[in-house]
Amino acid sequence: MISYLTAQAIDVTALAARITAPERGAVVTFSGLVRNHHAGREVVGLEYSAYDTMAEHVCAAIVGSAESRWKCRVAVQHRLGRLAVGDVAVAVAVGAGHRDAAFEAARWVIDEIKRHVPIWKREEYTDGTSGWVDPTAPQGMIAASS
Amino acid sequence: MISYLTAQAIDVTALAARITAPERGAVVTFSGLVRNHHAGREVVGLEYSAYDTMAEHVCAAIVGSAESRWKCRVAVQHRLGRLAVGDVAVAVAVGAGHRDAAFEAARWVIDEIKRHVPIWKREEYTDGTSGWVDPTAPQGMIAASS
Amino acid sequence: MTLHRVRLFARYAELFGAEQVEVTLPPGSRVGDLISALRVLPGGASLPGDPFVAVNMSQASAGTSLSPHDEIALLPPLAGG
Amino acid sequence: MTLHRVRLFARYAELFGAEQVEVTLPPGSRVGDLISALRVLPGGASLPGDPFVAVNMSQASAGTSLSPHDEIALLPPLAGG
Repeated sequence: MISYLTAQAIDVTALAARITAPERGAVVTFSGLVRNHHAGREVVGLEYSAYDTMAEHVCAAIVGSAESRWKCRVAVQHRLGRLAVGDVAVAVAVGAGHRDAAFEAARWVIDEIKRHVPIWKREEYTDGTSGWVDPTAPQGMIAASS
Repeated sequence: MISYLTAQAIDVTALAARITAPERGAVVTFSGLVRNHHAGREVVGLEYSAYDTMAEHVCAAIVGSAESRWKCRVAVQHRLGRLAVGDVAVAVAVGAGHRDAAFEAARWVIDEIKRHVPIWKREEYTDGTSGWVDPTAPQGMIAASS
Repeated sequence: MTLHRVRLFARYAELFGAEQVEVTLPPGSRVGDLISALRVLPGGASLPGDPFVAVNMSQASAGTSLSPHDEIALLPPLAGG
Repeated sequence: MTLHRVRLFARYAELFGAEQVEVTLPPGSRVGDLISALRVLPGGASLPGDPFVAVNMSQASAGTSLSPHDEIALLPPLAGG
């Protein structure tokens, strides 16, 4: 049973190794890193939390769909807990026979993860405040956190 | 002066590290590996050769175009010499502010490399024969090599 | 009447000051009824018009029926990736 | 007359049995003239109809003019990546 969520630093190389094989000549990886700015504010770090069981379930469904649609192998990891600027927050690796499939599947998987996996992010700013990120809000932000 | 051609094993992680920075939250890598089959034949290895000076020049132009078009950083390496099945033949790494740019630039760069960089590939098969690969030919093959 | 436990996450856990709240509803109630009941709890007035509810780890709509042992969760806007 | 050195790679180096050949052309000759001259060398008959010629590391067409010190190369179909 693979876990898609991890409290440890994500090793993109190890993730890619999982889906690499001699019959798959194209490997695409995507890594999402914690940026030092968001919505015009300077970010010092952030904290991810999740509805763990549902998040695992949704990740498994996304991976399964991509593997059957593009005849490829997919590996995914999403980090939880406190992260610093530059840390890998999420990584996707796809191995396929050809690059069309590898690029399309990787792009689709990260888009689906962002749309459907129940994970939340609280950003911490250089001024000492923090806020919950809401990608659906005009400024990408709901409200200051308690 | 960066060299885009290398006779050494390509380290995709090191390549990605070159283009990673706190303001670039999206990193996409593409690795092209030597597959164990091509055009219905079993491949045991291959040899890449290049018109070195022109290849370096064309790679630099592709990287420069992508960096300015997508406001990103791009790193590229292409292996030369003898390779075994599973070896990384070419790798592209793109770091950008967002994933749209990172995916598009990575895809464009590998397509341009395949179209314009003067590199040639002789495949060796399990039956002891070898042949020059011609992607423009119907079976992807010109003729047996001498 | 049926007691439903509702799991809360992230900003909603802060709004309600708890990781779980309990709501009692008549049998045959739907997700829309549950949301109405949540709105009158302390903190519930700040919920958006159409909050994301998951029932048994799948996205539900206002018309989704609730059964006594369903796993119900109220999810703030997702921000993974 | 001008002596032009033409670099050969991969399968073309095998065809001509050399990594470089020399061709003498009248001043003002173009890439098309060079290709015609290459076709009559030993091995040159197997060249495709419109081979890829690079002049000073840029793709040239049949009409590209040749100067005495140009770096000229005859390139088989590319197969990098």
